[in-house]
Amino acid sequence: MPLPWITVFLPWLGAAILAAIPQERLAVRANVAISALGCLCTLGLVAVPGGEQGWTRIDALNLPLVILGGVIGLTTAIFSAGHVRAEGFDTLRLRGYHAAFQIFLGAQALALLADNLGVMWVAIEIATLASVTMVALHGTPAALEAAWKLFLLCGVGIALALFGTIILYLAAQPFVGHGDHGLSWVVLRGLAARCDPGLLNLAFVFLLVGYGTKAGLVPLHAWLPDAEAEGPVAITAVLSGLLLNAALHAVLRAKAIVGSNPGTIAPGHLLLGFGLASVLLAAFSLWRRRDARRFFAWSSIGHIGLAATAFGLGGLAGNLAGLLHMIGHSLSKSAVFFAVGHAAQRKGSQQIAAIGGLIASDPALGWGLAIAIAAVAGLPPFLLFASEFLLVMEAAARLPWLLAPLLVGLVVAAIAKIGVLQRLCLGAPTPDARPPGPGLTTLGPLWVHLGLCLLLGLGLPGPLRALFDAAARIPG
Amino acid sequence: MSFGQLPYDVAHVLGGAMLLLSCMLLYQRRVAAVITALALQGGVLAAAAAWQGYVQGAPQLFLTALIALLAKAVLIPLALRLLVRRFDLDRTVETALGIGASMLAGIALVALAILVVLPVTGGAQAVAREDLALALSVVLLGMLMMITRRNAILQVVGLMSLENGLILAAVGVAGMPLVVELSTAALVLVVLVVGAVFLLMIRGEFASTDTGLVERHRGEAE
Amino acid sequence: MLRACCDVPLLHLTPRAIGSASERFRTFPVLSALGLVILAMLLLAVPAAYGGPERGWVGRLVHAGSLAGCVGFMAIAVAALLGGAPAPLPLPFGPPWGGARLALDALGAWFLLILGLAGALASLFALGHPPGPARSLVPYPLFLAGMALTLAAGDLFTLLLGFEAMSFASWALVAADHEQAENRHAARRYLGFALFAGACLAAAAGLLAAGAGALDFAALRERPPEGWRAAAILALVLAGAGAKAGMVPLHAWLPLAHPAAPSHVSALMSGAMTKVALYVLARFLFDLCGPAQPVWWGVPLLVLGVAGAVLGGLRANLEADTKTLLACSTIENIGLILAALGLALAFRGRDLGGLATLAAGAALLHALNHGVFKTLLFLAAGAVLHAAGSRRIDRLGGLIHAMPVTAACAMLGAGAAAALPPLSGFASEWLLLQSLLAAWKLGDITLQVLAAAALALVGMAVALAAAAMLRLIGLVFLGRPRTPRGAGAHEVGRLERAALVLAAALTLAFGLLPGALLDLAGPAVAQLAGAAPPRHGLGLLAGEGAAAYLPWLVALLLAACLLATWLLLRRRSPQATQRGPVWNGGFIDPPLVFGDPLTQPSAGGIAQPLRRMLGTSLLAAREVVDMPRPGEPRAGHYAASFRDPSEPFLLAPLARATDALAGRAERLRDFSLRQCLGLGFATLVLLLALIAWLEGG
Amino acid sequence: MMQALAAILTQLLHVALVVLAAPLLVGGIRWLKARMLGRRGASPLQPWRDLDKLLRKRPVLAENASAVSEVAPYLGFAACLTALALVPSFALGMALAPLADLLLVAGLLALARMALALTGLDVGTAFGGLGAAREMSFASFAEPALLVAALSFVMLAGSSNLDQIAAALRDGGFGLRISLALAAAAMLAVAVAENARIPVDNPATHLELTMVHEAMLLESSGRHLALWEAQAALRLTLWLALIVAIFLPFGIAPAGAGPLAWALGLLVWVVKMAGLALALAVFESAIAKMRVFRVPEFLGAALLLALLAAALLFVSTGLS
Repeated sequence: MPLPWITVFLPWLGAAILAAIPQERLAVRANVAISALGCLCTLGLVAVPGGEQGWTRIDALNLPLVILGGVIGLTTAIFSAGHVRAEGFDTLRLRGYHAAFQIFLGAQALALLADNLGVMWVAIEIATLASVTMVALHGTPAALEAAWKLFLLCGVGIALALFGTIILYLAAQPFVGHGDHGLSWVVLRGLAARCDPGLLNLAFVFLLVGYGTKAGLVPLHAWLPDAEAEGPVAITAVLSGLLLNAALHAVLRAKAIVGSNPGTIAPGHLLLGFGLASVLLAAFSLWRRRDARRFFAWSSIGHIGLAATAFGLGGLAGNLAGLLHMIGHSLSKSAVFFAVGHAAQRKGSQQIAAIGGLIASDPALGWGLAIAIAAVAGLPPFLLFASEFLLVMEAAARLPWLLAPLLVGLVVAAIAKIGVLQRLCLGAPTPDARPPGPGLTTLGPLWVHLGLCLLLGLGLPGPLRALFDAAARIPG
Repeated sequence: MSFGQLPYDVAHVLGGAMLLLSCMLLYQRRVAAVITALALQGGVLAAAAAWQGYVQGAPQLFLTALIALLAKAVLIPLALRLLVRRFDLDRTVETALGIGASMLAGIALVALAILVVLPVTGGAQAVAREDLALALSVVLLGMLMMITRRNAILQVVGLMSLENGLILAAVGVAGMPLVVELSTAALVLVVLVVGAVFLLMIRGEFASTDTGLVERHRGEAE
Repeated sequence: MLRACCDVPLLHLTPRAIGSASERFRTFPVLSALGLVILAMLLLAVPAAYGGPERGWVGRLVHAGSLAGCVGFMAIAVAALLGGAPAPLPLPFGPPWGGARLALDALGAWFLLILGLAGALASLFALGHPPGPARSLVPYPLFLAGMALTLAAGDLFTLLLGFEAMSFASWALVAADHEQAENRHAARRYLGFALFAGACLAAAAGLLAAGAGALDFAALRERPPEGWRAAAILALVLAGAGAKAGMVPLHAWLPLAHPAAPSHVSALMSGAMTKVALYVLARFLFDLCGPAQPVWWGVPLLVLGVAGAVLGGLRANLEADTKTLLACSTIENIGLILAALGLALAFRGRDLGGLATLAAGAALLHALNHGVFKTLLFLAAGAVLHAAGSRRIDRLGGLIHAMPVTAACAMLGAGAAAALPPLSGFASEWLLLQSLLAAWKLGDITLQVLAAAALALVGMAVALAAAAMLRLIGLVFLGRPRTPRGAGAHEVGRLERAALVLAAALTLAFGLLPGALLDLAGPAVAQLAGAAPPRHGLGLLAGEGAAAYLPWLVALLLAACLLATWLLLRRRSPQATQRGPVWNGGFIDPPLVFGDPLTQPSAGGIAQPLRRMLGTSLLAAREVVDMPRPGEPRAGHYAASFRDPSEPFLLAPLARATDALAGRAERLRDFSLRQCLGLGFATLVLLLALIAWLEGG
Repeated sequence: MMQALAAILTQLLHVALVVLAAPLLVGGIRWLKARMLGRRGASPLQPWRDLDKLLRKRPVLAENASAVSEVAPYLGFAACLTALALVPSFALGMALAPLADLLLVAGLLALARMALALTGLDVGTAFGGLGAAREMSFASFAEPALLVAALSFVMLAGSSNLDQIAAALRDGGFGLRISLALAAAAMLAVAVAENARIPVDNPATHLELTMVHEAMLLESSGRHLALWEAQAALRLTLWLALIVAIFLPFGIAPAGAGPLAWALGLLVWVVKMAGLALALAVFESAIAKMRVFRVPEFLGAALLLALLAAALLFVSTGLS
């Protein structure tokens, strides 16, 4: 079996095992072990020669995202190991939780690796179902509502995406003949120039609205804040860090196909519009948040919007900025969610007002959170600073009018984030509701993510540079 | 296949029937009648899939047809009826947009679907184009139904109708790979939604099936 | 743009960059040394994070290391000023798409010198202080390193990296004492402005780079922007660098943030960080935008600068907190420097090279002088805070008896801030006034009238600064103690005194030899003015055939007069002085041990004339006097307040707009699930209609 | 060589002259005012006598007075003397002429003002603080007026050096320029304010609520008070000499002229100063002191006059 397949099936196998383990200690360890194996697999993909393996294909665009998924999967599993007990699950739910987590990891890897658009669609559906399960796990009215919202909105979304996929095939059908490779991304991209531009336009609209819903682009974002705020604390990190990436990646693949036909209306501009709307709406919505996890969920919308704007601009630099932004967002935002989740468990509430003075009570956590929020706000020397800088450069060069809304969005959002940073981290500490859990399972992932952000932002290793450079050429 | 030939005519008639049924879904005032129309639409879809399987010589489409027939024409409508009877739901349709207005909107959507597909000429066969317009109309009408009905069951009906449109499009495209897998996966989605509604109603999370009323769990203290 | 960077196979670029970097290490020790010093500063933050017991050595290590680093900065800066600019040095790390590089030309070196001076003084002072908590020790060297990196940047990315790192690190310092709500408020506003500044500068950088297709300064200089692009860059840089420098109307953070930080950090923020922002402004507008910009470019700088000078000077007269007062004085001085820069820009646009060198020299010299004397004053305020336990003027007084050295040094610094000859402030303000007096040569009557008005307002600002400094010195060091705590003050420790004396000595020395300093700054002046400046030697020249200022001669004359008077009087009036009780207008002091503070002039009282004369119209100042009727036993009450115009006219509308927009955005959140679905549906239909329309049309 | 000697000689003569003349000028004005009010008045030599008496008295300082009270009188006096040494009186080309910059003179006066205000605040009495605050506030309005007034003649002379200005205006044949007249009026107003004369302040009053200058000196006595009084006299002389040198430069001996020209210059200077003193006395006798918070309006009017003068010059230079 080729390694990409193992990358997908290993977590699913793990899910089956985890679903059968009733003991909490064992399940938690098994979860970490399986995630670690999965992470190793993704790292191993570097050594696999690029190209097609059955219905999977590794190229420069999905490789970094898959590795990112492996790494964040592992760190989230570690974080989860220290925090799942406080969720108060019974055995059934615990088994469901771990199984859904691994299913989700496998599905998002598949969504990234799939060469066949149909497979990709199925993978995203599985990831959606897994995330619905995880969000609903607590069974509280708020959790159920969040899950229901996620389910229905994303269900409709991916149904539309399927329609887009069908139209895409319809456009290519006269040229491909029969066979499974008719939905292959590479084949479609090669054929796109000959396809009917009208059908491609139609397909792109459906794919954009469909996968855009999953990516949380405004105005299709309504499910995101609640879903990210109501599930178990650990899964928010993967929801925000990985699910959105997988969906945006799908949009990019569609854009690459449609964009390679010169007769289509520029798909980049549509993406740009969605991105800009997300950036602006998120920036202003941040100001009224009282719930810490919802706050950062909204910030995720803003970040995905920025990445979409960058990809919408397109070109090498634009795509590079978008890719870096996705990666930076995943790393730093999940770091924030680790710290916020830990603090929320400890304080017994995820209201911003209930969490305060973390620096005074726990300097390592408080400073880690402060720096992570600063990184999310785009302060140096982290990766998001570099990607936002590159985005602004590119916007100024290509569409100078874009600078005005972009700057408003960036500054307004950043100021709101600083306000929350100070309320969470500074001042006198608020009382703890329960004794703090094991700090290392929070601090380890938190600081590792920050370190990675720093490393990628300023000291990107040479091979990775080449990889990103190649990746930036793919979406066109 | 070209215009005027039997395969085209039959496919066209079946597609048209589906669109008609979609309009009926919008038009009906009683929940039971809506469910019946949905079952009918499922049946027509199964017929369309089977016809395409025959025309294209693709045996896997018969499988699709069978699944559609079983699930959409029989099982799910039955389940919905059970739900309505079990919870003694209000039998009349609660709308957010009047029936007349939603019919008008429906017509506008069909016009839009035709308008969008119209410029698609180069290379694509006329059949596929017509089919696409019909399927697109069904999809849009299904979505319209989802947003203009307050009743959760009717929203599920809308989603199913939407999904019927998808499958119609999928089976209409000659040589579409993975068509069975995809249609099954889409079906799984719908079934799960139905199941979720079922579960939620049993748990009493929906005080009423009006989804407008369950929106108050914001998780953010006011 | 950047396509050029991306097109290079990046994989191969990095090792080569490292290789060439190590080559350059041997050939250009100046930049390599600078890079190493910055690196060492960054590394200092690691031991500073040690939070265990017995932390005294950590503080000493950090501050001693910072001191050494700042001395290194000075040495490097002087070497670069004397030895010419070294070739840019590629760094072994950088952003994901290319390399970063260090460069140090005369302009950067001059500001590095300022940074080194202020940093060394502040570090020396802090060395004598008990170390603060780790949260102020860690960011301190990072703050210094960020500023140095900004000054030593060779491309726009590195510049912004350093700039924002500097903001972030100093935010941590402002928030160091975050248990107090007002400090958190100050920190939040501070970082908000810093983020705004960074965003504006990034946009300006983008517009600059868009024309040139590259980020390094050398390439940018070759393709200066034109037309609307240039105007947009001017506006963005003014907003960005101005917000960080404390330019009116973006100064609202400064009087809050500077006092909130520990005193040696306040000194650094006022003395060095605002200068770094001015450096960025000069770098963009003078250097990278090229010499071909029109005359009117100077006007916004001049207008905003002068407005800031008057506003800052006036506010300094009304504030009741020593460090806030000094922060407002910083606004005033930044305004003066900006006005000088604006004049230089206008002169350069009119091809008046000689006058441009005059104005640019005024700006650079004043930046240096302010960097030193404001550091001195903030350190003195810190010493007072440490010794007498308060920053509020109304809780201090009479400290000259307990803290003679601090008082003497503060008086020298205040004298320089008040532009008294022969101290340093006078020399640079003399240059500024000379260039304003010559501004009529710009020709255009509008500009001439503007310059005449600017002249008047600068004169007013200088006099206001003198009044503010008098108020500071007179109320803090003179008079009688106003509280028991203030009466129990003591002189600060040896190292702190050393820092103060050193700063005072520098203030005096810079005042006496401004010509030599200006000659040292010659290459930087030439870079700004686009013309070679004359050599000044021992004095200052206002140009061919114009006036000259010879401070050492003035000092000599003054000393001679003093000596002569003293000798004469010693013979004519030999009697020793006698001490007697104070005559206080017939008022007898209540029998309190320390006198009653109410019989002394208060901070609000001294401010009263200016508050009434200028404050009511410019700052909406108000006085409320509650006078009991005769026979009524209750105490009278007097309250005065004012409001900075940037609050009601800039910040409040912005806050309202944000809030209104947030409210609008919030309405979307009230959508039910069905409405959310409808939103998605509407989007889909809209897009379909859009493509139908586009394809049909 | 001869020239250098002559320059040094004129400089020394100038210093001696102004030091001697300053108290006389104050006394003279007092005498003139008394005469105009129908009193006999003290002799013009009275200030000299006062100074002599004060020097012989033992100075008393407050218990909590600091070194400032002892040093500031010397500093203020020295600063004023230095400034006065720079303003040409009867001859141009004095040894210190290259130093005689108008801005420096203003700076030295500010130094003296600061010394005085610090003395006012040194012991922490209410009146000292009041006087100091008012003095510094007035300066905030006087300085802009002075600078803008200076702009006019700096434009004409091309330099802010007093020696060069006097030379340029004396030789330049600028005639009776309206802008110069306006600038002169502005300078006079500034001079009145800077010297604490009526209508800005009353040098003779000791009514606490209205006084500015005297309020700061309440704690001074003996030689300290003598120094302050002498400083005030020097300052008045300086301002009158400044106005004479700039606006009435005729008759002044040019650089390098011989003793005969000096004598003539001296004569003319004495006449001009006497005339100005007379004008000041008349002015002070004719009007009343104004309220403290009207002073900004008074100086603001001066500033406007000066701006008008400058604007007229802009127009005329623009036309030519």
